[in-house]
Amino acid sequence: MKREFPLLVTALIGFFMILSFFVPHQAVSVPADFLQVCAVIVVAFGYVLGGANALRVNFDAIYKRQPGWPYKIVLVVSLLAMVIVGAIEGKGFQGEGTRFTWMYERLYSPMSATMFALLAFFIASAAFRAFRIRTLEAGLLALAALIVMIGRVPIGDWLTGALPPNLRLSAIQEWIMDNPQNAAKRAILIGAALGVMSTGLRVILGLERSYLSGED
Amino acid sequence: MSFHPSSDVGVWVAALLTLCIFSFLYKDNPFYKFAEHLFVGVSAGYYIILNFWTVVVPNLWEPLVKSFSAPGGPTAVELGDYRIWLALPGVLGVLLFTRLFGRIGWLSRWSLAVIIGVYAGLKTTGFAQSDLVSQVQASLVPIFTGSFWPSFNAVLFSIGLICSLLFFFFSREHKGALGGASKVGILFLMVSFGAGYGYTVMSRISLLIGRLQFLVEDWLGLR
Amino acid sequence: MSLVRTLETLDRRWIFLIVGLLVLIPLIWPLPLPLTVSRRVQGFHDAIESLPDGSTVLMSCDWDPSGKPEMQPMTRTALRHLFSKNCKVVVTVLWNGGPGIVDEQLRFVADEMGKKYGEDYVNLGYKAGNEAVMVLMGQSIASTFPRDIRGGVTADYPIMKKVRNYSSFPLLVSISSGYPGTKEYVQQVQGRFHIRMIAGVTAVSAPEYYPYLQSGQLLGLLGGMAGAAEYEKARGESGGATRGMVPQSFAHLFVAFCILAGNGVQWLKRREAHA
Amino acid sequence: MAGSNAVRFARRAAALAIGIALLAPPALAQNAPAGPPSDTTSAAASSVLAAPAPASGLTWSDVPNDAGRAVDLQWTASPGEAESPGSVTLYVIERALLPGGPWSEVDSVPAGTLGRTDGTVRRNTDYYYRVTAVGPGGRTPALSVTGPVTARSHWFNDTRWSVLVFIMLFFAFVMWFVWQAQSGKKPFVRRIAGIDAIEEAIGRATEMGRPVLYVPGIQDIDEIQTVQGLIILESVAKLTARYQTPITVPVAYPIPFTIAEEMVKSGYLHAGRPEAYDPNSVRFVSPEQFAYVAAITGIMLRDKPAAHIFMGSFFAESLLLAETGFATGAIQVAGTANVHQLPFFVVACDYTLIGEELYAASAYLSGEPKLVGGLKGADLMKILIILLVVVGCALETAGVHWLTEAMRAQ
Repeated sequence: MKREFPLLVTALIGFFMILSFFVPHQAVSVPADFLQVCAVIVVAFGYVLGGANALRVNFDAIYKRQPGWPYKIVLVVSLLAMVIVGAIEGKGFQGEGTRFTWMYERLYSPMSATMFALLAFFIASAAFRAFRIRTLEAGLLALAALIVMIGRVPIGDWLTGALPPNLRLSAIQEWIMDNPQNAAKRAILIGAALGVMSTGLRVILGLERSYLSGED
Repeated sequence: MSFHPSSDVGVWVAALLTLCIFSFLYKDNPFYKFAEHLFVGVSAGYYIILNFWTVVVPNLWEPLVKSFSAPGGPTAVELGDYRIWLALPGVLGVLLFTRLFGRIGWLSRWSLAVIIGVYAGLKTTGFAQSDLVSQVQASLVPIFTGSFWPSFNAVLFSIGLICSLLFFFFSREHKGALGGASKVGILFLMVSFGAGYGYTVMSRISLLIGRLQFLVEDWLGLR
Repeated sequence: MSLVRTLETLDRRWIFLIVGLLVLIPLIWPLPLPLTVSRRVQGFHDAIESLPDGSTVLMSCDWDPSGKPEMQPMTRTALRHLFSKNCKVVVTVLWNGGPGIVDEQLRFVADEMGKKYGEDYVNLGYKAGNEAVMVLMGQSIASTFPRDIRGGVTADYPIMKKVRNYSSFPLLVSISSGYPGTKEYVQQVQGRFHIRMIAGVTAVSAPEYYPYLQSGQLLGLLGGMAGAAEYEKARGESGGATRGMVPQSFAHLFVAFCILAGNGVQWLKRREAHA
Repeated sequence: MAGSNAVRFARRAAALAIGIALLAPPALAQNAPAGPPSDTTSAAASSVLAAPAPASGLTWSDVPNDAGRAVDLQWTASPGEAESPGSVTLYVIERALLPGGPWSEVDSVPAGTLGRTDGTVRRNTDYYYRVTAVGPGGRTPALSVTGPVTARSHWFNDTRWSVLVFIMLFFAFVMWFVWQAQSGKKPFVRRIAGIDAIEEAIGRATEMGRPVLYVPGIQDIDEIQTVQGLIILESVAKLTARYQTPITVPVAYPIPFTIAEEMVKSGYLHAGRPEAYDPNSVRFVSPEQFAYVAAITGIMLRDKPAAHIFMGSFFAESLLLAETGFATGAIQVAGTANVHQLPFFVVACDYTLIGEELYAASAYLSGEPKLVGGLKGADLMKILIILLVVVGCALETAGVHWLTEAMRAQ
């Protein structure tokens, strides 16, 4: 009972949502609208749960003195600080000049940006150390990468300034993007769409059991 | 070339945290670990508060409470104003928290059932319309349009599309004509991966430019 | 130790140093470089330019600080462009980390052009639910976003008087750096509610949207910092993106050099092994 | 088909409008110009400008394919617009429940626009509309009232036929193959080269007596690629068990962690060596992207596995894994459907499963009916799409557009 009934509910809701795409009648569109409102609310609770779970996991790690537990204290303290400040601020917590906005602008924002800026360095070292042109395919990939990379920045046209406009690197790059790249990307889009649709079908037939596994 | 560092303590905090994370480039060190755990903690706390104040309160709590005093009472439901019915997602949301306690964790399956059902339906129809039907429909283009270049591009596009699709064909061994077509298809795919590589390099580099612009202009005030 | 050996075991931190310098130096001593406006950026510009003045536009800013260098210039230039035609802008943010930084751009441009909150622009802030929120907005925006980012009631703002759902907007501007973003708006909104749509995206996700340009689902596209710089040029402005193009150029040249050099070293090594 | 009944509607509505106009009492036409209150100075000016001529010919049609909440209104411009430009600044659309009833303003459009959709109607209720021309000289309502206007709810959105056909066709193909696979007659799925590359990598690791590193992707179980990565893990575990090569599987989320353990255990079971299963070969690391990568690169540098296999969903960290792995000289095989990460795997790994090949590998190795069915159904759809493209392009070149129009989805 614990597994069959949720699967049936998922299948019915999935089928109903697909139906609501084709049937504008209010008998179908109003319940579908309500289901989406439910999804919005439950997903929001999901994020709150994610935060609470992080709190529990790290409390556990600190309690058991797992390796690197002092850093986990930093994590827990900063999490609680953010929650307490946000709770005190109330509905206007994202207004200009509130303490919550200060923590967002001065802690969350710079670190989130810098975390990904590291990749700029790694991409250069990977280009030097791990970019092997051994086959025709890898050669074509490298050629397209070089044309697009240089053609997309102003220095590309500066280098090929002498050529007529539609032979310059930026024009070639645009032709590559609009034609060969586009054809292959469309084939990938179609393939991916069929993949998502077959997952959708498995949900409707109640064959998609992945979210049930793990606990019984 | 004037040099006047910012006086705002917030900018200093942001700059020092930025340098802590950049220190990972030299080698993994306590400063980086501190910044990383601070980041994970702050973002987890931020997600809790954001989703509570911007979704749980305005979309669930307020309409539910208001529905008792609103004209027509809590059961006067109509499109967009679901009043007492909002108790259902509220209960489902709370049921999610049973996952924190192993034994009764299975109750959260009801909430997951709703989410997976809704998104399976939305994604299936969304992908079917815009990534399947519209893409195929847009590929039906006249091959010979009089002038040379558009016709050449149209022919190239159709060949590329058909061969790339055949590359992802698994019901027959890739021999003979099918083998040839899939070899052509992989060439088109490689060009699109090359373009993807070039664009990804641009994205990553601009992230670094943004951070160094912050350090140079906002923090150190080098102008 | 032969040159090949040293190059092959080069410590990658030297490469990190070169990348850092190549980006830092042009920031301190900028160098003007010619910019040409590409067709897709012109499509984005013309779609806004062809709007009747004073119309109300939906702008969904689905990005967060991790996309700031590419997204901030696009958001600001598009806002300036819309405000210069004194269009009214309704902003939504479907990314968790986005509301704060998007509100910062809105306040920055609105103060610069003297626009009033609630009349000329409104920021409806964040809502969880990705595709579900997009489809709900097709039914009613005020019931999907009951409160705006400042906690006020959405329906009370003068700008929201004539806004009910997507049919109230002549154009949807999607500035996004991933999921949920432009792709989901094309799938759930552009096809379903047939609204005209343009997009500004990060460079890494730009190739994904070229099939939508060819099929006409998207009327224009800004791709990465280069797209933002070209849009600034098309508007006759020179903001953060244009300043960033010089270091971008040098860094790209260096990465291209790394690819060729890396393979050169391998080729030399193979030749040395055979010799 | 949709176009023709809308036209019939419009013709019948127009006839009705004219009928009402004849009956409507003339008094309607001269109601006092309730123009915007103007102060004394402009009062002198407005008396010079004549009140604008009324708009006319207001017709309506029920907006198709909706739940009966919108009506399209069209009218012909007030002659004033052409003769004395500027005399008409905007048109105000007014609505009432009775032909002469209290009028309420629904919407106003600038002069020059001749159509508007009223999206605030309730379904199956009769409304009466009129358009009022407004200008500096005051307001002049139309001579005729149009109605009764009723919006109906529709049971099927007939612009989405093509999407329905594609979905039904694809679902039928998939279910047919799933049924075929379940009833024993296993449909043919070709063995993709990626699987040979995986076996070769494990063989090489065995020769060198070094462990195998298997990374099932960074996402949770709700991502289909993670499920496929774990299915391939089971086959890899069978090989490593048979060759007695140690395997290390770092995992990012709790649920995939428990499944990965089951997969590796069943691998050793199948190889008939359940006792050789090492419990800490499968390790739970952390869902945080960079912490997960740091742990994996640590394993690469410390344990020096000879084969790295990345199968599942990867994001920006694919670059870091592929580069560090490349530097250790290990043989690397990767597979993901995240297209933006494929370039980095293709250039740095010895072999890469591209997009759907990951799907095909897990279907081939597991023989799972629902996976094989999905794959074969997609293959059949691709053949259908290729035929459509060929026929469609030929028709378009010949100037015939009905196929393109038939497929257009609103």
